[in-house]
Amino acid sequence: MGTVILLALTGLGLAALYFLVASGLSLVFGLADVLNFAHGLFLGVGAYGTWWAAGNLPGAGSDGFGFVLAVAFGVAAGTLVAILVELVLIRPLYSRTIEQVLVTVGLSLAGVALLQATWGADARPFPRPDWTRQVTGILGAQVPNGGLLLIIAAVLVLGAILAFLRWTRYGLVIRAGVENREMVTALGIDVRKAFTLVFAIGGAAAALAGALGGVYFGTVSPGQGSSLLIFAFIVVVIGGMGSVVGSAYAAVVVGLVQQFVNYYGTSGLGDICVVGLLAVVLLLRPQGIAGKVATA
Amino acid sequence: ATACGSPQDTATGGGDNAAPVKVGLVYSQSGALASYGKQYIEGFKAGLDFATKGTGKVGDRKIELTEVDDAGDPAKAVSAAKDLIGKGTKIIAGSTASGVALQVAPIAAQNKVLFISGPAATDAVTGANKYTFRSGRQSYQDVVTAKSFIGDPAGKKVVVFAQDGAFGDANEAAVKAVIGSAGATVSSVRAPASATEFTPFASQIKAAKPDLLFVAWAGTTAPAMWQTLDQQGVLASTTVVTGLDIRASWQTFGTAGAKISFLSHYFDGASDTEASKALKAKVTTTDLFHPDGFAAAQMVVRAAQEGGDDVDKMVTALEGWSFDGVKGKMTIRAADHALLQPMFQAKLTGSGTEFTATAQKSLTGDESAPPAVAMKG
Amino acid sequence: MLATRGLTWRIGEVAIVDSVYLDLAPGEFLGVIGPNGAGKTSLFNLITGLRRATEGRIVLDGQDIGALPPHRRARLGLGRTFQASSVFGSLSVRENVRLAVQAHRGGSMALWRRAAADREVAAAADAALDRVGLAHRGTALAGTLAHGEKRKLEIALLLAGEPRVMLLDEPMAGVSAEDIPELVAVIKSLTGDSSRAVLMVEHHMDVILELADRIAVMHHGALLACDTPETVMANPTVQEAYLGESL
Amino acid sequence: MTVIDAPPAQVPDELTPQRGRWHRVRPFLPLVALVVLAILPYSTISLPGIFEGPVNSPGTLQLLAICLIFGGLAAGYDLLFGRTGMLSFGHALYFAAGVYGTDILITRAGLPLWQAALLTITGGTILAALLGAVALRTVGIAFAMVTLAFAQVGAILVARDFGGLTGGEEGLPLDVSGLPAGLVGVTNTVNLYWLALAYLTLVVFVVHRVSGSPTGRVLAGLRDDERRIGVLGLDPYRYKLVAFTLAGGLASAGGVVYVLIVGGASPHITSSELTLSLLVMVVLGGPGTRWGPVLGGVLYMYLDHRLTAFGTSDAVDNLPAVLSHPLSQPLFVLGTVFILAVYFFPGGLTSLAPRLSHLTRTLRPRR
Amino acid sequence: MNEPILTVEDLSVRISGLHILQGVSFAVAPTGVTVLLGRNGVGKTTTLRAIVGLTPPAGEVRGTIRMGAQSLLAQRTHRLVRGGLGYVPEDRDVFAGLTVAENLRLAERRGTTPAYDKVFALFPELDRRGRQRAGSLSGGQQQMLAIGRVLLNDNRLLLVDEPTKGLAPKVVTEVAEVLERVAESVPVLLVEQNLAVVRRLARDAVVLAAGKVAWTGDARELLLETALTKSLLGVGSAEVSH
Ligand SMILES: Nc1ncnc2c1ncn2[C@@H]1O[C@H](COP(=O)(O)OP(=O)(O)OP(=O)(O)O)[C@@H](O)[C@H]1O
Ligand SMILES: Nc1ncnc2c1ncn2[C@@H]1O[C@H](COP(=O)(O)OP(=O)(O)OP(=O)(O)O)[C@@H](O)[C@H]1O
Ligand SMILES: CC(C)C[C@H](N)C(=O)O
Ligand SMILES: [Mg+2]
Ligand SMILES: [Mg+2]
Repeated sequence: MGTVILLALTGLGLAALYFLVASGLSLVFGLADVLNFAHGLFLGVGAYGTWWAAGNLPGAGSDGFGFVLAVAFGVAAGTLVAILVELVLIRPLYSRTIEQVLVTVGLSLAGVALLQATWGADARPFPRPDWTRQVTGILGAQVPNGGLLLIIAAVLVLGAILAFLRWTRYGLVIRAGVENREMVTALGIDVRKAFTLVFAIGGAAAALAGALGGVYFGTVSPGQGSSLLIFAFIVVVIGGMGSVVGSAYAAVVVGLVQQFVNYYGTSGLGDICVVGLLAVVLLLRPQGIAGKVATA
Repeated sequence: ATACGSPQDTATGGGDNAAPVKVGLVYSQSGALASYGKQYIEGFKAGLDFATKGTGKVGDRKIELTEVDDAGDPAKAVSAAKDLIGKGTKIIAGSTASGVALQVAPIAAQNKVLFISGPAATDAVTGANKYTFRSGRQSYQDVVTAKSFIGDPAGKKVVVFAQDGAFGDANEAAVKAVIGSAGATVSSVRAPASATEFTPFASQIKAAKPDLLFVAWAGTTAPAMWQTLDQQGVLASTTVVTGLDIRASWQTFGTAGAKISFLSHYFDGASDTEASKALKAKVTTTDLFHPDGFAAAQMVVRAAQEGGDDVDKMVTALEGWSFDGVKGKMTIRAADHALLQPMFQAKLTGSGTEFTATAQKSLTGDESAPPAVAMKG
Repeated sequence: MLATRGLTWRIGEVAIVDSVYLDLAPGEFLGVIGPNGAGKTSLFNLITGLRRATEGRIVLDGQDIGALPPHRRARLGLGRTFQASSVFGSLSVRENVRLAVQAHRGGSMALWRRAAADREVAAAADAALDRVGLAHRGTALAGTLAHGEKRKLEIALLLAGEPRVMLLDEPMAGVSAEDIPELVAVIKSLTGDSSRAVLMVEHHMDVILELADRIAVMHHGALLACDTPETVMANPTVQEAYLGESL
Repeated sequence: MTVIDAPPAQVPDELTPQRGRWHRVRPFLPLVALVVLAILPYSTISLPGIFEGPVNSPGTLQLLAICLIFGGLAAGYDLLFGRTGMLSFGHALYFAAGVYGTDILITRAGLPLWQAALLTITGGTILAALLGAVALRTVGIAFAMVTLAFAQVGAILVARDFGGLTGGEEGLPLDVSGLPAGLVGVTNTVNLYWLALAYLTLVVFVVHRVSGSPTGRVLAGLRDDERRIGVLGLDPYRYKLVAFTLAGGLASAGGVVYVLIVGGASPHITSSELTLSLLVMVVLGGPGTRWGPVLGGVLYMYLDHRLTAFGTSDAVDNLPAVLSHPLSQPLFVLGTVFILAVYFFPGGLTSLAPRLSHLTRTLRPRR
Repeated sequence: MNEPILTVEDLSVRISGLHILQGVSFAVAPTGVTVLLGRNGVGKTTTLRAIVGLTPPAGEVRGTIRMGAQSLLAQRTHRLVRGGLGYVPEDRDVFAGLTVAENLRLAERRGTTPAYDKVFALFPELDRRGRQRAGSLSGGQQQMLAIGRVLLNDNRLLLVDEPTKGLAPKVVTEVAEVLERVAESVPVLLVEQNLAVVRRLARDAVVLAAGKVAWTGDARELLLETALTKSLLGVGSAEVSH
């Protein structure tokens, strides 16, 4: 029983991490239709931003309010980078999907290399409050606090994004803009601003995921973002493109499947199961769990 | 000059006595293992200085280094090796990653040049072929050192926790051979190298209640792995042994570090030899892979001295050769070119960003010797 | 030639196409009219296999084709045009039509022949283009055509396939007044012999009246009437629901 | 109230093909290029900065051989992506099947090269046919993800090192003892170069023939509108499966040659990053064009290999740290090149040619 | 004559090397419907899109377009539209993935109250189908949505490209009536192939041929004179008034 609870809760922690990474991706990739391979860079910026702030920014540190400040700095840095990327690089390329791939792939290569050039290839210890290293006993299971933190953050991010999409017109504008940008402008809407905003939010979510991922892993290294990315992609697609709620469901499924199969099955089977799940879901329901079928 | 030639042309490394000795160093300057590569090359240069007494020459011949970055990619390393060989290089050293070492070794044999593998830890380099040597330690030596932590293994229960793949396989096999054959029951828990959440594995280990846990894990997820083992009470409940990685990683153990018994290839202060003094004179803080570069340079100088331009003579000169390296006495075993060398037990103390490793015990080269294998090629 | 028996397509509770019984005799030209959203295009989608009917049968030359995928139906001689022009935008106009001719000549998997070398295909394609008056636009990319030109290309694609049963979905929509007579002539020529039949949706009443032997009227998915033009035009329900007071 | 006479519609002269000397020579240019490439190893010209040694040195030939292989791979991938519009994220799998298949059959099973190659290419093609048959039940991004999933399983299997077959993350060096002597040893690098050239020629020829064939025309139609193809009486699924299988077979043939050139298999060729690189190569060169993907593949691999040398060159080292640090990271330069390429050669490298000729035309005095 | 609401002078549009509009000049009267006529492919749509700033990126626009004193060229489309320029595109361009209600909501402009009653009174179908995805609407329903979308707001000028295309005769009449009523308060520049509709609505006419203006003047005059309609539009006046 204790094992099951432990696996379930840590699996949810993992799911939360996937969701945090996937949420920004889902917004940008699902909603703005930009296959953003540079998402890992935003994660990296968030993580390194937090790490740097904790060591150098006055008032910031690895504990209490200082830590919050450091994370805020990291998120701000990630957001800023995302906005710049959108304004300078992506904006001229909407509806030129293929060239977006080239640019975002280039960006992810160059960005990660730049992080490495600046701070070295080695993993750095990540500043984090001591309580995140401890465990909480829940029904006999020693559940890591870091995982619980991720779960809380993921729920908050999910709520915030849903609120944004529901209570502002931006969700609508962007969905329409992906279909036909021209026509949105022909309705008197500045679609470019909406897309920049989506990138900013996607970047902020990614940077937060980077910062909290740092807490989770205990270290930060240049390639960390990219290694999480493939699962995030899988989560976005299983969940259904552009559906943040779908991503949340999918993250939970993927996290739990991985965790339980890794325990009860043999090693590596967890990953194969997740990948198999992806194939099965798409073959049965090409639009993903929560996606809608698009017909012309 | 003509612009026409034959496609089979290769420059010949002339037998001219004053011609420089060309040495190619193919290692990671960029990519994931760049830090290892950096230590290696620093060590090599210090070693060259030491072995040539500051002249950089063997006899009258200058040692001419060509450094090539392989970025950890075997394909790039093979290209580089072919390029160097084509230009008449007879000695190639380097290989930060095991994959690189394994694919450059056959190239050396095919073209009859000397190859001295670097930090790559894979056992498979030992005995790969007549032309391939190694200047670092191999996984087997790690495991023999680990064994020294449990006294008499008979009746003990040992669990290996390792990542999937060849590195994990080699470690598991070595533990079975070394500790298992000494009477312990060995079982293993394996995890994908890409795993990010370790609770299932920690639970499995805990359920197995081992007397000794041997962990073989490399990569950026190591800190998360240690933290999980600590949180689930694994570190507190049994003796846990693992290899001590480079200094930069020490602080990532956090509080878990004090609960782990480390086997060590090398750390700053592990030894106090002439060579280590010479190394320290060049490099303020020495680290894990400095000795590998240093030893490689010593072997290069020996090969050039005794062999001239004749690779077969170089091989004979190296086989069975003993020398004083940074770690202490090193011996190249003639049968399979294993490099017998001292290994260490270490403890990690400190907190925050300040950690120190202290040697508990050292094993001589003979004590930590891997079993001899037959030469393959 | 073509018959539907109780053809029905439901989405949830709503019947978009509601138990349609339709018979198309060889050589016949059947016009289909009906208010917007009556289910005309949906009926075409069911017949050509782009949508699967929930109930009912579709019979072509005595064979039930209801379970066949679109390409199998097309091979049996069923061709159509689309209401929203759907041409191969990145191919030239000529290449569009050649592709259609080639599809008609047999869909074998020729990987090694040179497509451009097939004079017969080229000739047939050029003939089709000529008939709709697009010969001068042969090299233009189909995606850059003006709206009306795309409509003509649609018809050329249909002609190229020489189908026996042709389903035309509003071929005249957006065609300039000047070109309508020409296009009407082209469509008229489709039906000359008794081995072919046409089903055409069109809102231009003058065109329908000129071409159709019979007119089917759809309303809310169901067939309201199917009779000679005179009878249909005199039908008060048609007057009221579809024609309204003429301009 | 004025009535203006309308001039006849204009056909812009850009669209009418130019007939001239150039026009007559053009069809032979590929042949000329092939001959030049084939006799290249007889040249001892040195191109300092571009290659380490003379053109005929083993190092240079090795580099060129790898570039040519990837030129061929990219051209094969373009059959899927640029010409049929199928975005596969799992093409690396079939290449890796070629590499590992050959390697395992030779090294572990001790088969002679020709048998191993034959078995591997057949196996790779069948694998592509089987997985394609499943994956093609989806379209668009779902198709991309299903192919990715299949390839990912391949990558996991290779990394797991089942039965010690693949060597896991350390890879599997090729046992050359049974190979023809002409393929072994640095002095024979030129033979590998010719082999790579032959592979590239084969792929380009096949892709060209196929896309010029009636089937190729259907593939081009599929790229635009699949539904329409169905309504014209052609089965989209069948055509897509043929393209997928053919591309998979070509990729595994590339793997056979690659393993000979590199002398071993390593797991990074199974990664989704390799597929992504293929995509980047194609886009860099110009999707759907005859030479674009080849150029893209060659350039990508060239940069990938040579930038490591650039990063450690003195020219970079002497720069101030803000510049030299990033520039010494090969991937930084590579990434930056991609980004710049999009803005300077939109439409790929091959778009350069018409633009250059446009430039020369505008510079030429008007008559 | 009153000051025109829109003046187009020497408008020239090139798209990827094709000279599509070659110096088009005309004016739109401040009241009533001005109709833009011509065969398929002469550049009617291109003209409207140039006015509203939607020439594709590969295109190049020269000349002047002014609304009152304000120059429209070089203004971004969404600003023009917010300034009261409504555009109903040729291909309807409803957002297929959005519901009808969402399509309408998107068209609401900040700071004004959308006139839903007016739109729903005209097209009750749109009210009824609020939750249906616009992509699954029938062709005619989509056209209603496209028109309804611009009528939600007050406009200073409407550009309407073939609004009756694909509509049932009865709806054509209704749309014509709608436009007639709209034109009482807002001037309309209309592209239309249905000459019956033109006859009913148009006050002024501009005829394009091969990228140039072939005729401008009073629409009734154009339609009454058989010789003119024959030479410009290729139809006899008998066919015009059926
Ligand atoms: N996928 C769908 N989901 C819901 N409703 C649908 C779907 N497809 C079609 N409909 C509805 O079915 C009805 C019939 O549509 P259809 O396109 O067949 O009409 P039509 O007779 O061709 O009209 P028009 O003359 O305007 O083209 C319409 O009311 C449409 O909204
Ligand atoms: N993006 C484009 N690229 C190239 N040519 C184009 C492009 N858009 C339009 N054209 C060409 O410009 C010409 C005019 O097109 P336009 O759409 O303005 O015609 P139109 O008068 O609206 O015709 P229709 O009555 O058929 O709608 C056509 O020949 C068309 O092929
Ligand atoms: C983890 C490292 C000590 C191992 C070595 N660099 C190798 O890849 O073999
Ligand atoms: Mg319809
Ligand atoms: Mg138009």
